[in-house]
Amino acid sequence: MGIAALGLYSQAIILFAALALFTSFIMLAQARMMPLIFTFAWQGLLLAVVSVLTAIASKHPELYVSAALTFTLKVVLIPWLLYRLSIKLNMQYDAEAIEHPTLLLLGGVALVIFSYFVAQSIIHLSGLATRNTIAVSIAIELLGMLLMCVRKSAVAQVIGFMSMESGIFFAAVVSTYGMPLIVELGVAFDILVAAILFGVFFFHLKDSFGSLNVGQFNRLSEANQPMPLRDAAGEPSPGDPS
Amino acid sequence: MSATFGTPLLFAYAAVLCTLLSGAVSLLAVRSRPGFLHFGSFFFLFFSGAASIAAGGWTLLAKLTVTDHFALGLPWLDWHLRIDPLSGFFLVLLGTLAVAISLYGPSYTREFARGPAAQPLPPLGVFTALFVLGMQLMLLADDALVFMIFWEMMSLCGYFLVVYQHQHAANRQAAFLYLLLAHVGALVILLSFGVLAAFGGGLTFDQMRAAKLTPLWATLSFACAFLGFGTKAGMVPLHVWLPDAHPVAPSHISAMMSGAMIKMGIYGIVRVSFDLIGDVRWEWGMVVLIIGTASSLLGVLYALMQHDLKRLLAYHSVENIGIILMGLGMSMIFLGSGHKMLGTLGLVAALYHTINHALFKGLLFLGAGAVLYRTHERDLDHMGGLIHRMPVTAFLFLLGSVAISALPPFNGFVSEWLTFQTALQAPALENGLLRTMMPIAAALLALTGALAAACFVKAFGIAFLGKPRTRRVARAREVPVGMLGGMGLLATLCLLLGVFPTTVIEAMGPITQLLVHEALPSATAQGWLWLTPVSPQVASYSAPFVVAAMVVVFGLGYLFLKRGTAPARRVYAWDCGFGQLTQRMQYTSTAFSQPIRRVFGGVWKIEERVDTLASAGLIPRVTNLNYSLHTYDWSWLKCYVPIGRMVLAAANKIGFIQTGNIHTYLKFSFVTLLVFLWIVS
Amino acid sequence: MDRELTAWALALAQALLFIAAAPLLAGWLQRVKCHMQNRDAPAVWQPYRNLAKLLRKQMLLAENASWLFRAVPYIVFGAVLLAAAVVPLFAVHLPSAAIADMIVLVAFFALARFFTALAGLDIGTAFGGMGASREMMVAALAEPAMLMAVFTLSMTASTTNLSVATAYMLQAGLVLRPSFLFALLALAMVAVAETSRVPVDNPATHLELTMLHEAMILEYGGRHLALIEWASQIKLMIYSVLIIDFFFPWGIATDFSAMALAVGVIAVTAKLMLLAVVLVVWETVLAKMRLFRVPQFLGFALMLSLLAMLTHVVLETG
Amino acid sequence: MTLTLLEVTLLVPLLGGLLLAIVGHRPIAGWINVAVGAVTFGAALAMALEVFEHGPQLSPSRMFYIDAFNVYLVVLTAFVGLTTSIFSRPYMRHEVERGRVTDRRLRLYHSMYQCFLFSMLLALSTNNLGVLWVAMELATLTTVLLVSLYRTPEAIEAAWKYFILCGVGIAQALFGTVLIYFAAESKLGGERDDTLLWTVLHGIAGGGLDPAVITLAFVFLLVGYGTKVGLVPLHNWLPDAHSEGPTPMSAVLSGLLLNVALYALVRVKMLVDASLHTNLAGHLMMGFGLLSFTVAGLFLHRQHDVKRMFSYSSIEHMGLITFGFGMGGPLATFGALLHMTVHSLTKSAIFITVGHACQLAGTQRIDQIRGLIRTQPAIGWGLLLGTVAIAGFPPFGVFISEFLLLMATMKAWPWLTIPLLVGFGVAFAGLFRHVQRMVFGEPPPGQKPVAANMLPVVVHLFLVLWLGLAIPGFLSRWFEQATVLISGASPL
Repeated sequence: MGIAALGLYSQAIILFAALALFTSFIMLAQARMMPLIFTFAWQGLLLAVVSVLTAIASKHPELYVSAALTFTLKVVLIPWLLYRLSIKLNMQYDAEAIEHPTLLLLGGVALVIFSYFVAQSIIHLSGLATRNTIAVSIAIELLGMLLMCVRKSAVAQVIGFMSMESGIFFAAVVSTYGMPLIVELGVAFDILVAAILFGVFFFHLKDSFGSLNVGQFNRLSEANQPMPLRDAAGEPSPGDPS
Repeated sequence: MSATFGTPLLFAYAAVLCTLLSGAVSLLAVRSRPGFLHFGSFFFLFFSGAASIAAGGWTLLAKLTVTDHFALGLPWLDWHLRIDPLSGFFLVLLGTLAVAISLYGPSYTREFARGPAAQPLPPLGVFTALFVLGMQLMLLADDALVFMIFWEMMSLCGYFLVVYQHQHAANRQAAFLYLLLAHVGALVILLSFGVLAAFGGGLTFDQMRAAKLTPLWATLSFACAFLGFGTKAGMVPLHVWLPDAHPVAPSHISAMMSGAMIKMGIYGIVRVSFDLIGDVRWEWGMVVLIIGTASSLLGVLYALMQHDLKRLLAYHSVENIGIILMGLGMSMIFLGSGHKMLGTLGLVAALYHTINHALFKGLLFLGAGAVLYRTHERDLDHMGGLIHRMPVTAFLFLLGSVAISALPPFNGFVSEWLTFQTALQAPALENGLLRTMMPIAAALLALTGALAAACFVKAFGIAFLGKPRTRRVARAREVPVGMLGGMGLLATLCLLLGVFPTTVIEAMGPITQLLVHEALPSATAQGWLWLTPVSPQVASYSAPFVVAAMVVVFGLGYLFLKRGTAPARRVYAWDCGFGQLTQRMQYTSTAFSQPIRRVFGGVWKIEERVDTLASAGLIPRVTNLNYSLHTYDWSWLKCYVPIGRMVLAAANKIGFIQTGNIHTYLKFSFVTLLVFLWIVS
Repeated sequence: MDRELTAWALALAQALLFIAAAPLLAGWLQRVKCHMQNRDAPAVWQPYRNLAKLLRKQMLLAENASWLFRAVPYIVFGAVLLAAAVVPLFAVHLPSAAIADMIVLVAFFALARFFTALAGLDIGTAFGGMGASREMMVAALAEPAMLMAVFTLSMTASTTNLSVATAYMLQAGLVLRPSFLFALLALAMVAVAETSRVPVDNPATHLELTMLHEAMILEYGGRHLALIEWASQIKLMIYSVLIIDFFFPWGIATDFSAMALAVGVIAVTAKLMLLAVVLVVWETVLAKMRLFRVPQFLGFALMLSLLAMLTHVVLETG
Repeated sequence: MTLTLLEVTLLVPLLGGLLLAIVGHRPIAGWINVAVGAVTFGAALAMALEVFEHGPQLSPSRMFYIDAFNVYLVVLTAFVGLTTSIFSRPYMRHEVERGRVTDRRLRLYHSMYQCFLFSMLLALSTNNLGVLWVAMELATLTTVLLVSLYRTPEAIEAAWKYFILCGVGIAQALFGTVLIYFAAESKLGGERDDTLLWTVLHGIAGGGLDPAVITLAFVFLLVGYGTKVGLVPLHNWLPDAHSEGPTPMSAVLSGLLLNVALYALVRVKMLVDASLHTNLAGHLMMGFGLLSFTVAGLFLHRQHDVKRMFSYSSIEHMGLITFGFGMGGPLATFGALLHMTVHSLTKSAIFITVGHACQLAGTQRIDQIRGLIRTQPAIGWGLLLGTVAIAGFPPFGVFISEFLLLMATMKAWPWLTIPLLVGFGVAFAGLFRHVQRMVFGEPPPGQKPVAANMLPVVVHLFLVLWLGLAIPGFLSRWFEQATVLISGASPL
């Protein structure tokens, strides 16, 4: 059914979903630290709004809870945490060079198409008005992962991780009006702890590597390690007078 | 478990129990109390051996087959045990060697109790016991699981025994190679059982016997079994572990390995192909025959090039396994083409040679051990003249050499003679190819025999005859009586099995009855004096006569020539009137094998180096000449090294996965996810 | 029973005759050779004189000779004696043939060689080692060739029992078998090598370069040497009789009547004398070859015997 | 009755964790740790007996569900947790003496150790797939600080990778869970809170959850939990984490965490198989398993660090087990279950010995560890026998399970036995060529024995030996019930 046929709320939901997707793209392209964090907060906000709208539209009060969780975590706590940390580690002005940004964005677009293609097979199942946005949620998740794959800074990786989670959250909201409460709480708790641990690790990393550039963390590489001695291969040669 | 009283199994269990006790006792053999090993452990080992002989002998004589099972193993699969003539035969073989080394061991292992070669003793005793235990229970096994468990246990304990003196790198490498091949071999055997189990619907041997296999799968199963067991038996080209592992193990263990362990490979081949699979095909026989011939010839040729006594003996094990396989191969060919009786003949020849080889190879390794024990020398080129210092050892070793060189009236000759007789029945075959193949195989067997004789002239002649080449050897003493006893037992058996073949073949009747439902009535028809495998007209041999004639000749010689003549005068050797002889003028083992090296050049990879040191001066004279010669095993260089290289190269390449860069890792999982999504959508 | 006894008696007699006649054959050989080479010849029974002399001499032993060294001559003689006992000389169907068949016969020679070689190594002289090593090399090539030739015959006669085989050849009459031709040649060449005659070896020299067999027994003297010499004469005779039995068995006695036996004895004597002449001619026209040409010589013999085998399988069996 | 026991099993480690968070730096802490472990184990055992008598148990709140499949894993987890805590007492003291660990970190270690056990027991015993996910994530969070316990750059790096990779993986798993929820919810609507309950899901799965969604969900869950199982190519975190963390951690990671992750995966597979009628899930797992098996085998050859090497061997065995479960069928499933057990017992024993060996030699580098069997025979033999066991030599239990797996493969996919065979050979060579050099030979001068408690090793190896010779009746019945549960047929 075309979007025109939908109710206003649904249209709004789809609109905000699209915006959230857009923020993912911005994050993908955003090289500087502070704006990245803010964009992440924005995405969280959009998702919270979507949850609220869904709650209103579908009269699912418990969605308010998940909206609230989203808001507190993704809009307030985590961005704040990251903000403080990046100031503490005075990297608020850091900007990393993204190689082939256009290629990256094109890749993102490809991912969106891919996730649409993937979602096709299951979309028919949901009776909800918001079902078209499942593809969007998948896309947000994959884009978050893409972000983690390409960004050097640990902070950026954390943001990518978090935006993956948002994507999943979003999927839960739009496909099934959220998860059972206990699960949502548990997930939220985990994410919170994770965020705190990330914070702790930033310091450790800074201490031991002097920077948060994860590209430099390859002390445990095996790629350019020589093989152990041959004699260990237990290759005696029969014929040798032993 | 069912009541086993009044059955051979009782003895078998007794044997197992004694073995366990022997292992348990040797746990106490700490440095301060070596007696627990020397006496306790070997004491029980003796009874274990005796009990296995009793069990096996009873089964053979009474033609019994007894089964039993314990509620062990898997919930739906008990431990099935069974003793039948075949396993009984091998139990006798194993028990004989066990008895021999239990006589030999107590003195021999003193070397490890103190002195430079001191080692912690408990491992030696424990693993010797477990090694024997593995073989005993493997022979008793009646389902694939038990079989594999104890098969692997045998290999594993063998490993611990080879690596016993682990401070030498040679031991470690040999042991590693041995265990690696044993493990892979065992897995291949497992596959063979897997096929049988898949068709028979169960892991017990009875179910496997009942399995109806298509020719393809039967052949696959046979191929797996042959490869796996062949690795253990040490057939070319899977033999490379053998000449490394046997020399470095303690000598009584080498005797056990060469005498008993590699025979278990033969047992496996016979058990699987004749018993479990059942209808053998002549194509298999052809393969076995070819591989057997290759093993025997290459084995002896490589043995000729060795100057390490134990290594030489190890290569001879390869040769003899080859001869056994030839017998088996011909038997398969005959059975496969419907000549039951001749097939039986081949089988008998093979089994006969199996036990013969166990006896004389055990004897020879014990002899080598005796030399090692007194001189700490394994290199022939450092020995010499030991016949004067260790006359009894020399005599026993000589008997072993005669036996292994297949000379009458000893046992080695009888089995080879039977193999020849089998080959000569080739005209009975319809297939022309086989008809030609067999006699040629026989001719190569003759070549092998002659070369073996040459090799043992070298081994015995260089080691025991002539003049001592080093001071340690010159100071050697005769070994303690216990060791002589162990060797003497085996030597006596070598002679007995050579002189009374008909009795032995009669005793083997039940085995062939069990496997191919056929015995050799004709062989023993003419009484104990005459051995006539097919019929008196076709061929006959009477060992007792030969021995008698020898005795007569000696008697007459004594009566008419020696008696009353003046005692012989001792003088310098004449040596065509050359001057005083030194021990450096003697032929060394390397020199001895030079003509053969030249004739059969190319069989070995030979690196020969002559370094000459010329003195300064107007006319430079050679003051120092150093000759060194290395022979390498082609099958090692051509089969194993490449494989090893390949694996290492692959391992080297694969490193790229672990770049250490987290982005790569993330990309891996990202791509995996996308690919899977793609697959399912 | 009675027949049994006579048979055994005959067997014994034949064996004794064999041993007794061996030096005679050697003497004859020597004599013919001398004639052919225009030397004046010793008496035919010269070998007996030599043996007797050696047997009477006092024994000298190298100082480090072991008990083995002293036992070897008896072992060698015993082995060769056994071999002689089973070869049908003038009569077939003798029970002694059942003691050992062709393969065992070969094995007896191997036994003798084995111990001779050990004796060569015992004193620790360079010559002894050299002789032993070369002898074993030659044997390693000669034995399979011999066995192949023998196998060809035994597969034709489908027996390895010498007496039965001879009887078979006899009643088969004259059959032109290509395999026999090759087998004969092979056997002859092997015989030459095994009895250490020219061109493989020259029993008449004690030269480092040429000695094979002699080098091993250099250190022997007195009765030991006598036994060994005698043994090698018997060996030569055995080979000749083998060739005769297999390829020209005519005249050998098949029953134990005095007439037949007489015929048999005469026939075999004649044939042996003839064969000796052939051998002499061969030895006179050929020259001793280099040691490392010997493998080629024997390789050729092996090839011939293989050829015999193959022709037998391919052309002569169904 | 059972449930109080279950509550005890869950609460004891949790409270113990809190307690140790307070007193964890005192010398007594090690003993407390052991005691907590002991109580947990006792409770788990008692619960197991209950289940053994009365069959599967569902808590009234339907939050927890104990059946034949997870009960023995619960016991195993509690057991290995106990033995490892016994080992960790002298080990950590030695570490403190060497000054590698401060009091604060010791406390962290002790409390996190128990929390980790709690999270795994929770993951095993919960009835709710969502909670299962939460518990898995919790397991990551509790261990990540332990991996970085030594605060060396390598440790930090390893922990970071562990954190990020498992985080990402687990996120995929969450998405998969969401999808399952989606499928189930669209099936039965209404009762939201029950929708993720395993019992409910398994009940309706037969009636066909939507195949498309389930397939999609399985892909995400496979990648997610697969990362934690350490399947190639998602395994990269595993060697780092094992090699850099304290050894008791490596022991429980290898021995338990991987098992639990695999448990989750198998649970999901059961759903998928029930609702999908193709064997897609099985094939994916087989492919994954075989790949991990072979690749890890090759990696064994190129290791310089002993703990790293054994972590690769864990990957290899996990691959084998995954392959077995993927193959399905009673024989393979039984083999896989057995292999889970014996592997975690053996591998933890090995890590325990390796820990002492490293303290003995003062390094983890293989080429600097020599002659253990001379310096401290107990450690040398322990390592050697452990390796022999893990390499699949009888009479140890690993052989039995590998035997069964090979037999099953021979029955179902004869040609796949060849790669398996090659894999076994390569892996054995890779493992043994290193271990032999460490155990045998002349020790370097001045190598001294260390204080070591070999009891855990002895017990573990004895159990493995026992399983190799005869599987006790009750255990075999558990395995059989679990097999029936998973593969729908009995091997008997």
